[in-house]
Amino acid sequence: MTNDQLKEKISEWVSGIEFPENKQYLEVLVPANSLKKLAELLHNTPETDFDYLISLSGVDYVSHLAVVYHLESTSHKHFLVMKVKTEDRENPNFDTVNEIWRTAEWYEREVFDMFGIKFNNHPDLRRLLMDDDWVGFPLRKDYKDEIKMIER
Amino acid sequence: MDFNIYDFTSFTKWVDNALNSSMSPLLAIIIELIIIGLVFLLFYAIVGLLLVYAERKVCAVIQNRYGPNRVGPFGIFQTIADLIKLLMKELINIKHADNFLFNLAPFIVIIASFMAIAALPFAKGLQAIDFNIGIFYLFAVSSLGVIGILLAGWSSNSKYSLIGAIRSGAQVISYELSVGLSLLAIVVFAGTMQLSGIIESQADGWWIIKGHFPALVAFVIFLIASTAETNRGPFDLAEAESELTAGFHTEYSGIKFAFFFLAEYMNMFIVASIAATMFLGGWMPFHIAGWDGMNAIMDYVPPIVWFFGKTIFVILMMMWFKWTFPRLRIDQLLNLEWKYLLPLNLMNIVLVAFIVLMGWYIK
Amino acid sequence: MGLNQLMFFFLSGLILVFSILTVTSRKILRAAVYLLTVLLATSGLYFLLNYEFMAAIQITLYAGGIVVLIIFSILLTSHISHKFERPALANVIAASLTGLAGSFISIWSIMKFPFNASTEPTLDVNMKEIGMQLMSTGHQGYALPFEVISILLLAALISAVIIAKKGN
Amino acid sequence: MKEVIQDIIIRNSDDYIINMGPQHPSTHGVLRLELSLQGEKVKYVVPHIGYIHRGIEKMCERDTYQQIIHLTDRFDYLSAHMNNEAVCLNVENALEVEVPERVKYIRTILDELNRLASHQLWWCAFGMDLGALTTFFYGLRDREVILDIFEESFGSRLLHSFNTPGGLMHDIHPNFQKRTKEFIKYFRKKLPEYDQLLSNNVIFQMRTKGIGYMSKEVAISYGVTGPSGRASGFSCDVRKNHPYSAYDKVDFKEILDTTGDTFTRYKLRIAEMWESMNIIEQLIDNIPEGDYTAKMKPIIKLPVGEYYQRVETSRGEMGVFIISDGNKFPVRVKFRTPNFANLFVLNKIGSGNKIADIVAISGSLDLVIPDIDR
Amino acid sequence: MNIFKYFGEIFGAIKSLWAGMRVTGYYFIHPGQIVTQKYPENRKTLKMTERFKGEVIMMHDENNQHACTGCGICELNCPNGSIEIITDKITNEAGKSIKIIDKHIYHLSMCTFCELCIKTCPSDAIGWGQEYEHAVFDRHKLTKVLNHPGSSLRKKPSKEPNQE
Amino acid sequence: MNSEYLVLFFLLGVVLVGGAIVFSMFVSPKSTNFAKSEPYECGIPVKSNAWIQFNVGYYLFAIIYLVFDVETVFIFPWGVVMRDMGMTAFIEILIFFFILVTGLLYAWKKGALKWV
Amino acid sequence: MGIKIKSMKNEDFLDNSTLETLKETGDNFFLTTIDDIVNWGRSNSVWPLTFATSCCGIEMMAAGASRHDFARFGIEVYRASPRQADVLVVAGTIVHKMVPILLRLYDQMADPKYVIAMGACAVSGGPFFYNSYSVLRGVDQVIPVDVYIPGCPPRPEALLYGVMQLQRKIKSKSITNPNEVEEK
Amino acid sequence: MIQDIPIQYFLIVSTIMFFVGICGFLIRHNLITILMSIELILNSVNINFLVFNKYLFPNQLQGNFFVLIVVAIAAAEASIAIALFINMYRMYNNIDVENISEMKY
Ligand code: SF4
Ligand code: SF4
Ligand code: SF4
Repeated sequence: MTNDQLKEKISEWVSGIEFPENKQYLEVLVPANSLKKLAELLHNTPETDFDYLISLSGVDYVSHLAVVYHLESTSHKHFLVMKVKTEDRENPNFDTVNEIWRTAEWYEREVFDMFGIKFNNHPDLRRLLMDDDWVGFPLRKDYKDEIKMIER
Repeated sequence: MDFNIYDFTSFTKWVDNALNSSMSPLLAIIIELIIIGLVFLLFYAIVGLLLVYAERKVCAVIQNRYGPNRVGPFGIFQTIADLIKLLMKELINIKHADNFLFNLAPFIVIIASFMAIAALPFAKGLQAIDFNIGIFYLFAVSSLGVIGILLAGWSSNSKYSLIGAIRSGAQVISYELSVGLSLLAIVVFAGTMQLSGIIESQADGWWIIKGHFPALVAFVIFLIASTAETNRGPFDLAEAESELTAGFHTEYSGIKFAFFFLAEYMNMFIVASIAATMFLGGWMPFHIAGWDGMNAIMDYVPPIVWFFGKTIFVILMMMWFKWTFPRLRIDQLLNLEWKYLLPLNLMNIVLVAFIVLMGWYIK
Repeated sequence: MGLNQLMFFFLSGLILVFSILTVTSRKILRAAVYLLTVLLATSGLYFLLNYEFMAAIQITLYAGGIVVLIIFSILLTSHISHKFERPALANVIAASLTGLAGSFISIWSIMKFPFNASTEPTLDVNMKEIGMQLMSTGHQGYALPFEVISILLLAALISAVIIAKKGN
Repeated sequence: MKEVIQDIIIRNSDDYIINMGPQHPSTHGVLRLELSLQGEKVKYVVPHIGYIHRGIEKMCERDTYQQIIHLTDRFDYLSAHMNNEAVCLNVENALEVEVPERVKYIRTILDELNRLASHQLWWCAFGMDLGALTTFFYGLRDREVILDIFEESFGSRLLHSFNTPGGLMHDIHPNFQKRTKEFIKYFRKKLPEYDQLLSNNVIFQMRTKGIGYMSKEVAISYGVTGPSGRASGFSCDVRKNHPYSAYDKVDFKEILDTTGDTFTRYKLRIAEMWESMNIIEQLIDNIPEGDYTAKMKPIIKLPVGEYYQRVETSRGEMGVFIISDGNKFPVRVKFRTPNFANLFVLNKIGSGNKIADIVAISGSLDLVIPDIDR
Repeated sequence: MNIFKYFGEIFGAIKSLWAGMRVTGYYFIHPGQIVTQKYPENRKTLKMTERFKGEVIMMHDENNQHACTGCGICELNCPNGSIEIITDKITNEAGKSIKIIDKHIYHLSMCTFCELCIKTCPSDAIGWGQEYEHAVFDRHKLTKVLNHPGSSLRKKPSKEPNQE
Repeated sequence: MNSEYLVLFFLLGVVLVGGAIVFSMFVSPKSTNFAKSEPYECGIPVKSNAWIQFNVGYYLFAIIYLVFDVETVFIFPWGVVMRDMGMTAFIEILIFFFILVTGLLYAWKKGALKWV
Repeated sequence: MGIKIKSMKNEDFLDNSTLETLKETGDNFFLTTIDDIVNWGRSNSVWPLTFATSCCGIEMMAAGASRHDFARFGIEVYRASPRQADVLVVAGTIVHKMVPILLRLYDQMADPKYVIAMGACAVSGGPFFYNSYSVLRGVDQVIPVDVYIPGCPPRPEALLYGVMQLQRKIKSKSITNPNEVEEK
Repeated sequence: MIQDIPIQYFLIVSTIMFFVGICGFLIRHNLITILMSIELILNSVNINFLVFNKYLFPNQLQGNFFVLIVVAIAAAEASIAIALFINMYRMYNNIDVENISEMKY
């Protein structure tokens, strides 16, 4: 499917979708509450068939926190970037997609570890890379640690 | 062949007489024992050190490198440096471990190998004890070493060592059978269990030649099984580096660890010399019945050279195995023994018995 | 004192001390190791008696077989920190009284009994002789026991396999 | 509706747990595997990572684009060149810079050489995991030849930081072509030896065949890429699917297999080595003349936007996700590293096997731990 | 089990094992294949390639002069702060007060050999040294001052224009 | 006359190991710290104390081994006299082996030789 | 007075001054014959622990491989268990999560033990000195280090050179006065 | 017969060993220890067999063969016993005599 068809299809499925400008590829901004639904549809519908989650990254845009999903379909070879964001820095949370793409389990743990974004219904949400007793979320822009981090 | 210039019997007799004539019999025998003890102690240490050095060099050459070459000429003092270092290294005692057994384990391992050395025939007359059940005795004491390994693994209170010990227990006892049965093939051929008798029976040809096919099969099985029994080569599951870090001796440090290390090499020496004795004629020179000229020439090579030459040959084979093959998994290891070696061995023995019955071996 | 006596006292000393330790030790693996020492010393006695084949069998089967099996099962069933309870005092007293009385009576009767050592010529026990008698079918032949033992072992093997498999 | 693959680990407090790693010869670094044992059998594997998490992504936020390059060397240090290239390509695409043809050719050759070196190292480490100690020395012996070529051109053996946005640091050394060809000739002779020594060995085959089976669905769902994924039939070769550099100019096969066990993963890497040599041979004589770098400003500022670039490293698909706000420092750099996903599948394909199999399986996934932790 | 398959398996196994043993055996009897270089013995002849990155050095000519102007660009470009430039103010013959380099401090212990400093140096004052034997007992010995004591700025940089 | 040699070799082992360990105890440096006396487990503090969940395979092989060991012991005297006795011995061993192999086959069939 | 290392002159080594001060402060300027023998043994048989965390570990492996052949120095036997190892070659980055494990491994090694910090990361944090929140800046902050080998990664020859430096350091010690067991 | 050593010496040793075995049988609750006591008892019997053979009938081998048979039986007994013990352990997680009453077979 071409990007335009995809666009059509996606806006058919869920409301409140935005398509931000992007030079390289199609990008969708999903409202947090329909993330799970869209993900399931994208994965299960034969025409879209996004079965391969390439990467799942957390981003701190200072104004808001976001999670970016890079998706590809191994059969149709099309590519999609899905994004959710939240303004809530204290207690951000999204739905997990780890039942849809298994690889997401660790990616989500990593995002939780680095940004403090929680994922509902995640089977094993612990810190992944840092020690369990680590304080703070290192990849956030406002993370400071005078002792362990020498800044330049 | 009544006359042999390299017969050590007269020499030992002479020592015996000299001692007996000058003192009381009890004292004489004690002094004799002390002399023998010192000789063997020295022998044991030297063989152990040399073997460790040899293995390093052999594996180095196989792997396209030099191996130790900076300590002394060609690095021959390398193992001595290791020895000094290990002697001067701290002995760690583990909390919650059974210290008595922890310290006992190296004793058992070393004692088992010493007991075996007692019966090895190095040359004519150069044998501490010539049992009339010689080979059976060797078979018996070789089964003792595993107890040391089991104790070491259990008493270190570490998971790795326990798994290593249990593995090696299952492995060693299984392969024990194949070792015994493959030796039995030669016993059937020779009709005796006395080591000197077996060697004498090879005066006109080694059993591996005289016994042709079944002896060859027995030899191969013996090589495989004895490699496994000494926890070496592709069968080093008990100390599998990549799985159990150091296996049953994970917690041992310093000289205690060195003894496990040493025992491995001494056991290798022992099984190699058993193989040399049983299949390759021991100290008996290479003889072909009828070719008197060549036989006479062969006689001029001292038997001790023959013995060590053959032993070294077998040792090289074992090193070659070790540095070529990947390690087996525990279930495959036991499969190999119970489903392949043991049935083959039993068949082989029946074959040997049949051949002996029909007299189809080279006489 | 001759060398023979020296050896005998050394070996029997080992046997006595370690057999007592075997039953009194509260750590099970140590008990097994003490038992091993007893068995090895016994085989030393056999060597002293010049029954070399028996001695080697003692080492192979008892030390290398049964004790290994025992140690093996200990490895699988007990933890290193495990220690036996001290047995009840009454139990100990009763047992040791039995033992003492029994051994006293037996030793007394042994000392009493006039053993007259045989004057017959000693048979040179070599393997040939043992093998001949074991395999021969005639008078003083043990061929039948030889075969029967194989059946006994077959039975042992089958039952052990059945028992072990049943646990699964 | 597709089938949903689930393998949630249920931990039990009285499991017999044994730790493999962080210091363990077969975890190739500081991976820690928590194995729950039943006898020799492994009930489940819990990988613990982060023992070499160095915070590279955070560091990138304070570095210029040129400076990021030298950090990318250091996660998958065995495919340093591909990692560099990923960032460079991303920056070049964002700036819409056209790099000279010569650079593309050289990059492709270097990619493949690096892949060869990496696979050689994997081969010897894998052999060592299975107890064949000599493989370690043969593999490294042949690898040294490649490293010599590298050192002549880049001045360093392992981490070369040779790429820079817009091209290369230097031109290749005049000897480069000659020596590469010599190497190919040499290695074509040595590679069959690998087969004789290890691949055809019965013990090796017994140890690896039928162990650690991974189906295509599992591979896709877990995002297992690279040779490990391709062994399960997951056609994930970025070189083929989204050609970059000079890969569209060469003729090569994407090696695929569907068996998906440990032995297939092994065989596939050996086949990839042959294929890499083919690619190099096609390119090495045709390197066009030209500049070794495009004209770049000394301070690079990416236009505002989000950029994603994928390359194929020797372990799988590597992605670089850069978010720029127009400054000389990026806002966020995320590296999608292949090993991260490849390790996660270990429990799925490893549980139910024996300890020795876990070693074999994790060896066949060819893990580089800093690549996971970044 | 099929008895032929059983023996066939055994035979195949032995053949494959023998193939492996041939390889190792070949090397065992061909010690000429040894590739080891004897490092400390061949120190005299062991030359690194000309691009070898051993350490950053500052090139000095025979008059003990170098080309570093103390501009600090290398310090700026070094990703991990391995370079510190300490400048000094002097008055030159013309009476103008100019900035010259006092100490070009280089932390070998931190350098990652990324070559950015050398690439970006406008006056090509620094380059790669071939030294690779750096091991010391004291970490502070690894901090070096690159400009030799008493050295001065080369007057006229009379060399080809910069590559960059 | 052989037992003293055996005891001698036994003592040699004791002397070698004991001597070396005692010597080493005197000359080697000593230091203690908390972690040193803990068991080693790849650098992770040992936690679980559960006992190993062992496998039937481990001891089943030991048991079968014991049975076969006895048989081996019995065959050795046979091996010595095989040459001299000829046919009788051959037939006896065939019977013996037949029974033995039956046992092995039984264990094989029952899956006792399979590692679970 | 120099310490002899085969095939290399004393003057060719760096940092002789530290070695001299070390000897003087240890008030064992005169080494006895026994010291000589023991040090000969110890210095020629330093068995490393297989401990490699990242890139430098690969160069350590390369140093052990055929081309450079660690084994010539008697460093052949890589021990996987810290009980039997003599030298801990810290090859690679140490992050804060790893520190307790490193400490534990170091503690579990039997005396005498030595530490080589290989690579910029182990010496000072190297490429991750600034801006990284999780990297330990030099292992000498937690365990005593005997020899520092800079480089990123150091060439295998550099590692061999470092090993020779370590041998020199071992040879300058006396058993009657072993250098104090550093507490950390 | 052995020079210098009367037959009684051997018999005393074996007697003491026998009764030590009996004591162990009585005071221990652990089945494996009991098995070990039995081995002690059998062993003392074996000594007697051989000693009698050596001292009283030196030209025959009956004692030897009896020992052979005893050893074989001991091995068979030990293997089955241990199979039982381990099975018990798998069921009840310990191997004390008290549990025997609960055994089903
Ligand atoms: S090479 Fe790189 S790290 Fe080293 S001083 Fe230069 S810029 Fe800094
Ligand atoms: S070395 Fe070059 S860049 Fe650095 S201060 Fe000197 S002139 Fe400037
Ligand atoms: S010093 Fe360099 S090569 Fe070594 S571990 Fe650190 S980053 Fe890697």
